[in-house]
Amino acid sequence: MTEWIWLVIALPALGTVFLHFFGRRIGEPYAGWIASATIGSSFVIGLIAAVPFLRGEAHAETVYLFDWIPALGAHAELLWDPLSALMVLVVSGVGTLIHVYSIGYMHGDERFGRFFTYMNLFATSMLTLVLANNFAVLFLGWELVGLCSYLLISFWFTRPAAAAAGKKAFIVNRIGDFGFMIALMLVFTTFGTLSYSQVLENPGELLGAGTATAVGLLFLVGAAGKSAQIPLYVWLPDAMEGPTPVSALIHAATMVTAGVFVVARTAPIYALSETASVAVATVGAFTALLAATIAIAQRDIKRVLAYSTISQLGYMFVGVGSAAYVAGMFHLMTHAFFKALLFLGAGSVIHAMADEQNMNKMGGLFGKMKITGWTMAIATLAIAGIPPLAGFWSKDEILGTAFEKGGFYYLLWAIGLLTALLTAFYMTRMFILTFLGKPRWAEGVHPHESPRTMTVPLMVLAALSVLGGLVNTPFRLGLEHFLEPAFEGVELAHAPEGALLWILAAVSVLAGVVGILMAAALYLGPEERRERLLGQIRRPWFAMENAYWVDQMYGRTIVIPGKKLSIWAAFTFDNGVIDGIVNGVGVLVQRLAAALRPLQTGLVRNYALVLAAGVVGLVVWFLSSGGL
Amino acid sequence: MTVTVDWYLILAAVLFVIGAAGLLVRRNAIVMFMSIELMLNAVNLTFVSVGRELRDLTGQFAVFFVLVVAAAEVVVGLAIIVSIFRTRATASVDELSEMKG
Amino acid sequence: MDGWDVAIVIVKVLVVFALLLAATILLVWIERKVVADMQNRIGPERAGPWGILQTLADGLKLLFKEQIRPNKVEVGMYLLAPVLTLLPAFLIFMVIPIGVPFTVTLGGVERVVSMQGTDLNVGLLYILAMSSLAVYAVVLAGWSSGSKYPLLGGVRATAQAISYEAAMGLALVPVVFYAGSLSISEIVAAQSGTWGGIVPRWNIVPLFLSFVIFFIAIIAETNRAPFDLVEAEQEIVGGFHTEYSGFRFACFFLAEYINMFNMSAIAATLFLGGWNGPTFGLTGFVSWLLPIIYFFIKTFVLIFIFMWVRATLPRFRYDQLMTLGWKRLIPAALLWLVLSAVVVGWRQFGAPWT
Amino acid sequence: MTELVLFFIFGALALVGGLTVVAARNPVHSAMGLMLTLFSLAVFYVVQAAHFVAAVQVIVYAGAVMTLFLFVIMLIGVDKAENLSETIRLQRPLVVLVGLTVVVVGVFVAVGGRFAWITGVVGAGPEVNGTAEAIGDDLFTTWLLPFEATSLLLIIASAGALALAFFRPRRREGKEEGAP
Repeated sequence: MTEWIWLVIALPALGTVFLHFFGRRIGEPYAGWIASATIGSSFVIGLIAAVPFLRGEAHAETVYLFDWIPALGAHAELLWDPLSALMVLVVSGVGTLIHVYSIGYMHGDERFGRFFTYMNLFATSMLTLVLANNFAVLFLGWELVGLCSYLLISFWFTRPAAAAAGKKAFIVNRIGDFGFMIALMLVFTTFGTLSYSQVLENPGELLGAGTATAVGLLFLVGAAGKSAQIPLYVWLPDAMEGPTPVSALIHAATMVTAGVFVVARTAPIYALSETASVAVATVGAFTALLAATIAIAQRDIKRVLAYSTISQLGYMFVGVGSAAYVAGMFHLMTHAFFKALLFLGAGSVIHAMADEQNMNKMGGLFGKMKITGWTMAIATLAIAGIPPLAGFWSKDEILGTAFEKGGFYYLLWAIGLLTALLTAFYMTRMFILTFLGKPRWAEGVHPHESPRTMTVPLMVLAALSVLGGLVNTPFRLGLEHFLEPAFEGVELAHAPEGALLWILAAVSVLAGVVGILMAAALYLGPEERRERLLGQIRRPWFAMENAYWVDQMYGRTIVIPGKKLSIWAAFTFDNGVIDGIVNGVGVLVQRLAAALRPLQTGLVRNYALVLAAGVVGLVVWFLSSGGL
Repeated sequence: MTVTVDWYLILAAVLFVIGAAGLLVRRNAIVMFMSIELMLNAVNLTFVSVGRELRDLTGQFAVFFVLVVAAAEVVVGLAIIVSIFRTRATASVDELSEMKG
Repeated sequence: MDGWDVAIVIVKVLVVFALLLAATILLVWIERKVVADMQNRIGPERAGPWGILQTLADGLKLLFKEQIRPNKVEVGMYLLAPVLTLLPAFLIFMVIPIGVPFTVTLGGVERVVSMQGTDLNVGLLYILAMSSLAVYAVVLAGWSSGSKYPLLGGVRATAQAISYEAAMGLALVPVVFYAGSLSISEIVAAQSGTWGGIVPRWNIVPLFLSFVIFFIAIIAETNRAPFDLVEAEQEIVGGFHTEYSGFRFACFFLAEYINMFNMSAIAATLFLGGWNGPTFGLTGFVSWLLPIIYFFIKTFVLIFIFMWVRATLPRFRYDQLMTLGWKRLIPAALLWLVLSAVVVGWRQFGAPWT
Repeated sequence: MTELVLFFIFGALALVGGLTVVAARNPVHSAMGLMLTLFSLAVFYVVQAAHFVAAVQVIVYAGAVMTLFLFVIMLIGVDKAENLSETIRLQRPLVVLVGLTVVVVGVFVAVGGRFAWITGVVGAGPEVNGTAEAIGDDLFTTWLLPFEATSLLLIIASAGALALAFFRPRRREGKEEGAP
């Protein structure tokens, strides 16, 4: 089966091409079903191909397709190991559910077929990224997901906000890509190849500690761009302008995990540099805290989830930064389940509220939308880290590993714990504001449960959110054994064992419970109390509500000076210096041509004469130099 | 006195020079064309003569192909001349100098 | 090669010359008689028995007439054209075998004398080359006359010659396939014998279409009715020979009939088996004489068809002439060429699947 | 002996023909001069046992090429005598110079024995005989590819000539149709 693994990429690619040409013609809902079928088949193929790993029998295999850029050591070659298998299953599995959901969600959109073209293209790109066997193919997928992100965020491009958000995502991603590219160049100059097998086999031989740190930090820049970490996270909240399934698929479940995946993939390099690893973990921890504090004060349901995503990605960075790659990937997986569920649930709510996203205008929806309500409740508990739901296991493992490492990591552990509390708080707040309390609907809104195509994926994802954590419990480390072959030769950090494990677990559960109770006390209790409390912390609350004005600060310090520089370059430098040079060359050529023009008499006999004289001259020269 | 290959070569050279001179001196496109034919034939003569001297048929194949190419060239060339004449009412190449600098 | 060989060659040339002149005199008379008969007239009858000396009388008259030379003519070419028209006419007959060779002892050496001017290994190409030269005299005559009608006749002759020469050449290629040689004597030899003792092995049997195309093409090549646009009286007066008179006119007249005879002889040689025919087991002098008789019978049958066609069909219009040449004859000739190539190839190399 | 006589007769005719091409004021005379040269060369080919080439020379040049030339000369009516005076400055002297250089170089090469490159293989086999069979044998085996290539060239040339023949210059403003 492994040699057919290219089908995993090829099927969605085929779907893309097909829908590109015929998407509009076959229309709704068949375009959606075709798209779902292609990615669903990818999932099935991935699942069959992953069977040997589940049995613990097989080892990593490469599938050679064709020569691409031999000089870079970059062939069209796929790597099929547990890590890519996990990613393929997550991407295609969650992707399939979101595709199916989109059929209902995008109902009535006039560019229905086009939407699924992009969705399939995204799946193609992401699967290329995770299946790559060298950095060149990885980079190809990396750039393509950026492109898809742009296309899908600004899918409703007639809305200025959506168009701007798409551009922002693209540009911020480019900044990260820049670091990523420099990292690739550094890798290439060091190793002379971009192939995983040669770079990652034993990087210590060629890679000094300094270079390893540099490469690691540069990869971190790229990963931060894609995975929305400090300081490049600003695009993700804006990306909520796209259709909600896009937010679910790209900005929660799959694309943003590319950064985490890359760090995990290049684990042997990070193993060489403590500095780089600590940097990854630190960035992750602070991002987690920052995003969580912002999430607390948001009114827009999708923005809460967006900042929550950033925060959770921060957790994953803490995990992979602490050398707990399995824990990081584990959280990536569980997060994919419950965050996709949250977004889809939010989408369902938005759908029901006639595109209303402000939580202050919701409330009391539980009675109207039973399935959405229940599944959202499960997701909220899962992300809050309540056992035995999925989030508890993975988050706990990350926190445990950080604590075990000690030293500087104690600080990170503390931040993580605080974040866990905040997470529980804002998620509960969101749930209460949306589903409980009195209805605060705008007039003319009649909430209703969503159609079957939307609720079925919700239920499947809810089940996964409940059960997903059980693949890697301290009692049975299933995922760890599964992923082990992918991290051969890398020393993995582990969560503590014995009593400490239970204490830490209890502490984090406690943090979650406290968060939930605080939120419940504040938002289910009398309104005056809430008003009073918020009044006391008005200023910091205002700052959090406005995301600490980071966007404005970026605008002031980077965008506006950049614009000024561009204007100077365009109208002063370019017009004066560059055009001057060009025009000077042009004038020079003109003068020269004017001087030489009389040679061109237009008389063909003249030319013939010169030609003949030239030939005769050559013959004479050859003869006189003894050539003949 | 026997005729050696040199004689034919010198004759061919003279014919070639006559053709080249015609090409350079005459203005009538048709006559220029004929001068080119003359040059081609001069070369053909060298092919046959040297081929005979070297006991090699290849020279005659060269002549054969030159003949075919010359025929093709004449067909197209004369068609062009007729086209030019239809637009310009002249066959003098000196008057076709729009492309001069 | 000794003096006797040279003498034989000279005799051959003289014989050909005499033969063609005599044939012309006869042909003119025959044509007048035949056409007259077809038009329910009597034709010449005063000079000699059945008017047989009429041509001779006409020829003598032309010889003594004044040779007008208009002012505007290009003198050199004007004088050259009549001579030029006769040259290929005489030369072309040099490669036609009119009978079987005979042996004779001269100067103590036994020599085989073929009834053929010379047997070239590129004989057929020679025929094509010479027949293509015939048009020059017409063109030059028309051009050098310095007059409108002759010039039009000359231009028409050029276009007509180019158009029909292609069809003619293509129609001859299958003949080469069947004989496997360009030599005329070998082509004739390849046509000896019969199929099943009854049907003679003449090329006309398998190559009837080629023969028809060839025959039409030679009528056009010789500028005979219905392809005589070159000298169409109603349109361009006398065409290329409008400005010629006297003996110079006689040259053109002579050349036209020689060409007709030549072409008929060629058609008879290439398609009707040449001098081949039943010898009835006879030997000696008769077996030498019979082939010559067969040859002339075939030739005159074809000449009769020439005249028959002339008497029957009206003249073509110019565009009809071109259409017939380029859109009918050449494609048909190409088709037949490919088919006969397949047949010959099949016979020589076996079926393609073996 | 025969060859010597033929060489002088037809060599002289070829030169006369060539000079006629260049010097004649009338294109028809030029064409006739070219014919003369072509025939003389055909005779040389026969003398040098290149029978097939000789026959093809007459058929192609006399039968087709020159007929076309004459046709075009008459079609476009440039049979008036042409003014032969030179209009381009220095053209004639330079042509003479180039021509003389070639002649001088030719004499120099001939006198200096520089044709020596030929003598190495002279007489290394029987005389070649360019019969139709000999030419055909090699033409359809060794030279098959060039042969096919030239056939393609001929087809392209005929197509091109047809395209040019059917081309009509676009009518300009204020000009009568049919005006040259």
